[in-house]
Amino acid sequence: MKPRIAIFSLTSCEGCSLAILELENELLDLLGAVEIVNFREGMTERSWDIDVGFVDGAVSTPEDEREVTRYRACCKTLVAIGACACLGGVNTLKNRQEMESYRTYVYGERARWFPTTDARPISAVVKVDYELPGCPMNNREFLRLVKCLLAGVPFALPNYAVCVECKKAGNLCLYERGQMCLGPVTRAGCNAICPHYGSKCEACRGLLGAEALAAARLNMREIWKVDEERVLADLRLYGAYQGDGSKP
Amino acid sequence: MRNVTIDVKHVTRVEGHGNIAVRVRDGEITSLQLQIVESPRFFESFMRGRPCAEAPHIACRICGICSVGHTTAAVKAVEAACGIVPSEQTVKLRKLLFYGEQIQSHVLHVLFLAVPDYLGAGSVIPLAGSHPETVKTALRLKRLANDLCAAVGGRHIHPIAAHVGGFTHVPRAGELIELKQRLVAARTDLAAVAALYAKLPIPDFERDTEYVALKVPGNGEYAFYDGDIVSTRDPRPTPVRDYRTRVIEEVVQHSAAKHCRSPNAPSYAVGALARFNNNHAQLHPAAAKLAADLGLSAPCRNPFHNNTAQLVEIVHCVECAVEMIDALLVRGMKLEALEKPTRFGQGAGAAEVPRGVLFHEYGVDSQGRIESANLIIPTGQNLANIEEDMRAYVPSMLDAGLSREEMTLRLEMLVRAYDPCISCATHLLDVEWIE
Amino acid sequence: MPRESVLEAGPVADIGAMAASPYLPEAARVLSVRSLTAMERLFDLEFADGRALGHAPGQFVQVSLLGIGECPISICSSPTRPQRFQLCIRKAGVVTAALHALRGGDMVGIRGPLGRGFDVSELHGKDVLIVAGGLGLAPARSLIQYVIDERARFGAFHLLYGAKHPSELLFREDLHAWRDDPAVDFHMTVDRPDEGWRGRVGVVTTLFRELPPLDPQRTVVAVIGPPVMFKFVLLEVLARRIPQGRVYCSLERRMKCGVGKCGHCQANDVYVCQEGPVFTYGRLKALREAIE
Amino acid sequence: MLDAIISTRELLGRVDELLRTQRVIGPVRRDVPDATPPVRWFYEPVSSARQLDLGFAYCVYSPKQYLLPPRETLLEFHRTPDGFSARPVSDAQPTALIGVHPCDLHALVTLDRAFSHNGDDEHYQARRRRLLIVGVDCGKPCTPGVYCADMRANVADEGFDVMLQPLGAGADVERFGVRFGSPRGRAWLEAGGGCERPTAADERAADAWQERKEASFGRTLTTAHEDLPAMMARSYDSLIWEATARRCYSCGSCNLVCPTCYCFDVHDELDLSLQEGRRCREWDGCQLQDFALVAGGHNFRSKAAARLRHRLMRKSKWIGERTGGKGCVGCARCDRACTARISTVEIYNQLAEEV
Ligand SMILES: Cc1cc2nc3c(=O)[nH]c(=O)nc-3n(C[C@H](O)[C@H](O)[C@H](O)COP(=O)(O)OP(=O)(O)OC[C@H]3O[C@@H](n4cnc5c(N)ncnc54)[C@H](O)[C@@H]3O)c2cc1C
Ligand code: SF4
Ligand code: SF4
Ligand code: SF4
Repeated sequence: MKPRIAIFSLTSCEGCSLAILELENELLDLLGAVEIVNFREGMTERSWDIDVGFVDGAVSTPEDEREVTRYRACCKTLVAIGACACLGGVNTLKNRQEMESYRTYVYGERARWFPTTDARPISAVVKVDYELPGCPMNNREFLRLVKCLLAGVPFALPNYAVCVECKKAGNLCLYERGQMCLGPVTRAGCNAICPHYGSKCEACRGLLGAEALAAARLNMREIWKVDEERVLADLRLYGAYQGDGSKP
Repeated sequence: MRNVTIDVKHVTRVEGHGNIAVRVRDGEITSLQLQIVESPRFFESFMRGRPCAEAPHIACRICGICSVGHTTAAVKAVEAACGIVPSEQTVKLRKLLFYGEQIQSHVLHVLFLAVPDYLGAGSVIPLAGSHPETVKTALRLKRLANDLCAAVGGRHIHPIAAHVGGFTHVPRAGELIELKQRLVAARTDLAAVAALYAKLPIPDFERDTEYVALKVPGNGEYAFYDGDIVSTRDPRPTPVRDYRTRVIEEVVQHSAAKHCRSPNAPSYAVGALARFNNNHAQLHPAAAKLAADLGLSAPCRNPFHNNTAQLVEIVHCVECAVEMIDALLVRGMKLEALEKPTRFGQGAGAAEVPRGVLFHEYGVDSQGRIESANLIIPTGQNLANIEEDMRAYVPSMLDAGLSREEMTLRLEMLVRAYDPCISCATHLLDVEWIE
Repeated sequence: MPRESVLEAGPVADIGAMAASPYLPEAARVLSVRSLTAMERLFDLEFADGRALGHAPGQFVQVSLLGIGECPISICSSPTRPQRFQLCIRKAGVVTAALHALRGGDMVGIRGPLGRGFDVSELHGKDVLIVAGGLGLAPARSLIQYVIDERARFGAFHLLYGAKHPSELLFREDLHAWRDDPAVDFHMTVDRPDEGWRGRVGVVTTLFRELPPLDPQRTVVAVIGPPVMFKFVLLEVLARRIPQGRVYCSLERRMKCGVGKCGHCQANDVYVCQEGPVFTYGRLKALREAIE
Repeated sequence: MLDAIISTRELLGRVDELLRTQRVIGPVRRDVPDATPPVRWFYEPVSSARQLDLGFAYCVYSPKQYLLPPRETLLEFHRTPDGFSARPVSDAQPTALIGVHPCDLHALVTLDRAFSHNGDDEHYQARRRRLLIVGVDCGKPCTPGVYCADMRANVADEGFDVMLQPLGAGADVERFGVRFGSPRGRAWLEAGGGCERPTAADERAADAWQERKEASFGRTLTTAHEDLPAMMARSYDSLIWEATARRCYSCGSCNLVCPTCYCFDVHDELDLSLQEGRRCREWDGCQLQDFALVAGGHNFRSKAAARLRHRLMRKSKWIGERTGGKGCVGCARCDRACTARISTVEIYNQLAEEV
């Protein structure tokens, strides 16, 4: 029996769902190995009898909360894909402003028509079996997870920093180009794609661990003589660090 | 006299979440709404306070499918606000990146989302079984477009190397040469797609509509990256910085995306067909020929032909990408330092993204941080027009005696023809409502 | 070089076959699988081409399930029984869990024997004391079987075995046989008894009281078990004035290649997969990372 | 003593000749406008000898990647219901490495020894056998912070097929003094007929060049090279390890850029069919958190301090003792790669102060 797969979206740009479609070379093989039974971006027909559900997007409205609860109930395995679903994503930037202020800035006095809550990763609402962070998620990593599920072996994210992949890719370190790259504190798995293209890592795959963060605080102050708060602000871009302990 | 209620929850095969709700009593439409149930996302709010150089980076997260478009519009707006003039190489690379996204998005839309309707497949997934060659062709074209975006921008979804002031990476000559060969080879694939498309039964529906697009002054290129605002009802060019005189936004309750009207009409359309109607004379000859072959001529008022215009634009972009690569190879590429801001202030930028003209406007404070933001997204601009189309289309379908299922499918197809990236459409701002 | 090949871990282009590789496993057939406890299973294996493994007691093999991975496992049978070889595998992670799903007739990949085991010629003619704790009985068993099979070559043979709980006792049939074998001075204990347990209770060091006085001039000792056990057993052994060069221990480390290249098994300057896993205490005590 | 003299033009001609039959890798200059200085060099495949910049300062990465690639396939396998078949594979292709400084030549010798010590690693050796190595002497410290002279690695007598010594000063070197390290190297270079016999004046120029070079290297390491292993052995329990490790991200950059680091990880990849697959190895690093982690959760070096010590012990003592090659060639790539600016040589000097 092919596993029955679903792909859902909450508050997001749906880039992660799209990233699945961007597996052009493997897409037909993938469709041969699994049965996609529910994927709004790609198909009309849908079913709720699901082995593995992939969810992109953060939970940021009461409606999202109901939806994700339903996904959990319908899926034997639930996988959060992308920075939004795993960390809250760029959506969490709004959490740092007064709700009234950010709502009325966009919708004026009619803001009450559009209920909203703080943006949260889906693990804040339901149990999640696997997470594929990244903005967008790395579709090669998605494929690796699918293969692990098919082969029945556990899947684990790399437990080392983006710098490792950055070196393997042969990039010139951005510190040599005057940028405070977040690669040293960020979990690898993206093949250091941002430094590879000359841009600093912005931690969209989440923080690696408390020790690296502590080292970063020390180094930013003592070695690079920059404001550590500035660095932490960068860590907030994709919700990697909320600063309130919700999800370091 | 018929009573019909159509309630399509979550129009599938469009990015984002949209519902269609139509009520017909005794042959009269009593209510008709395209509801956007997507979560409101508040980009304009939470971009405030972030460094303006991050604007393209954050804004592209509005929509994964047109993130190159958002990046470009944001880059242009911030550059306008900061007095930055990008280098010639930068502009060329941006245009090349843009062609990649245009091809990628149109291929996805025409071949993955729209064509299955016409071929009676529920989605591209059964299509892979029934029309494997078509799907393989589509995948090949999409891969090519992605690789083009990746070579220039690092990746297609949320490009990396495109920044305010320039690029942090330049493609290698070898990469571009290889891409050019693939683009040239894609002509064969496109001919096959065109042959397939020519056989599709495009519904016969017209409604007089104002089509708004950018246009490059003089006999410039077909507008994607640059241009002034024009429309089929008012061809006088308006500079992008005065976009508010041509685009008026409204919050409506049934949609987290705001609706737009123009000074000339309660609704208007943007997108491939709008570009075609305003810019057809600037198409690449190969694209113009395809338009003629497919019977597409300006002005075309059938919204279903948006797909036809997209196909024409794919050919245009493939040819222009080949020429752009040649131009880049001839002048040679080198890594340039990013241009630095010369001032901070207010700036607007626009680009013709796959779904139509996209406006970004930012106010940047003296610290270089974003102080105010306004984003007007193509789908938001089209929403009112889609509703108007449906209002006109439903009675004609009732007259023709179509079944409810048939009408539902046609309405979904109509929505899909506009290629609504509904998730994008929810980040609109009308500054008039700020206290 | 296309950049893609660095960024995407796809298949390498233009790849060609090679004649040899130290990483190529040989096919071996699983003859039978038996559950020893809830966590450990005993695998009987033979090479597809029928050849003997040709190992020394204390050596290990790399066991492969292609597509899943590879991991080091001690050989728990003696080279004196060469038709087949046995592995006792605890379910501990990815590869071992997949190995537990195998049944008789399945194939695995084997590289080895690897590492340095016991130099049995050094042991010939000596009194032998083996102290095994927990899963340490698995590697120890290759030596135990050897001593039993070559009994005439050795002096006295003492065997001490400790497990945490009766349910964790390995090789029950062997335990009975050893207990009944007059040529083996066998004692065992558990840390925590259950209702049915009639034997001794206490950590393995308490069994030293059962031993006759050891002759430091002619005794060799092998201590195989979890790191915590080492130190306490060593104290007992050294207190009996056994020379450090005649006390053997077996180390466990992470291993990837098994042939002294990948670096994972290094304990200070020593590559455990090559210089070990069996070390004399004399060597081991210089390895700060091995005893800390 | 020089074996020959060759002009730049002839040399490049010989390289272009190689390009007809094999891959040529060498230092290629890249402009990086936002870096200081705004230029870097990388070992890269070239399509014409003119792309080589033999007057390069240093390459950001060592040539290690061409012998031990960051990722490589060791085996291809096929799984069947009743077993598997597997075959070792290699992407080794004839390659010429043109323009290797003495430090990197020493490092290649270390790798050669590591991958032949106690048994050959065929995957490495297959590449090594197909590699022609042309060294080029550096003339002066390539960048501040290097301590190759302290490590006795700024002059190379082995590890090359051909060694080139630029004669004359300035950027546009027109002639190179040549030493041959192998018959293969000699055969290649002499085949073009462009090699000249060195004159006495050439020999004098070469010696003078060599003297200038030696004089230009200062000393950074306070411990003599031969005393370093012993000094390190005494420093096992220093507080410096823990203090320095507080700044360490455990990002492994130092390992990965080091020309003499060769640890690796092995993992399997499967196709979606779950039938075809590959066993691959990738660079690993002893500074990474999980390097010594075993099933069940025990980590034999869980603390960053222990890992830092392990790396430096390997560099200064253990690799040398094990392989006979140099564990460190003083190229300072690790120091440059460290975004916490932890400096190996600074640690050695701090430790030396203590003991
Ligand atoms: C010399 C030696 C002999 C051993 N003998 C036995 C034995 O007889 N019976 C038994 O059950 N176990 C034995 N082990 C332990 C066994 O190797 C691990 O339990 C096993 O590697 C776990 O692999 P895994 O893939 O299931 O676990 P995971 O945690 O998924 O490990 C992934 C990979 O990490 C490495 N790894 C993890 N743990 C260890 C470890 N302890 N030692 C070496 N590499 C590790 C392996 O390469 C493994 O494939 C021995 C280990 C060594 C070093
Ligand atoms: S660029 Fe960033 S990720 Fe790459 S090595 Fe430097 S710090 Fe690490
Ligand atoms: S480099 Fe950093 S920001 Fe870029 S994809 Fe990787 S984790 Fe995300
Ligand atoms: S340890 Fe550092 S200085 Fe020494 S060889 Fe390695 S990278 Fe170069």
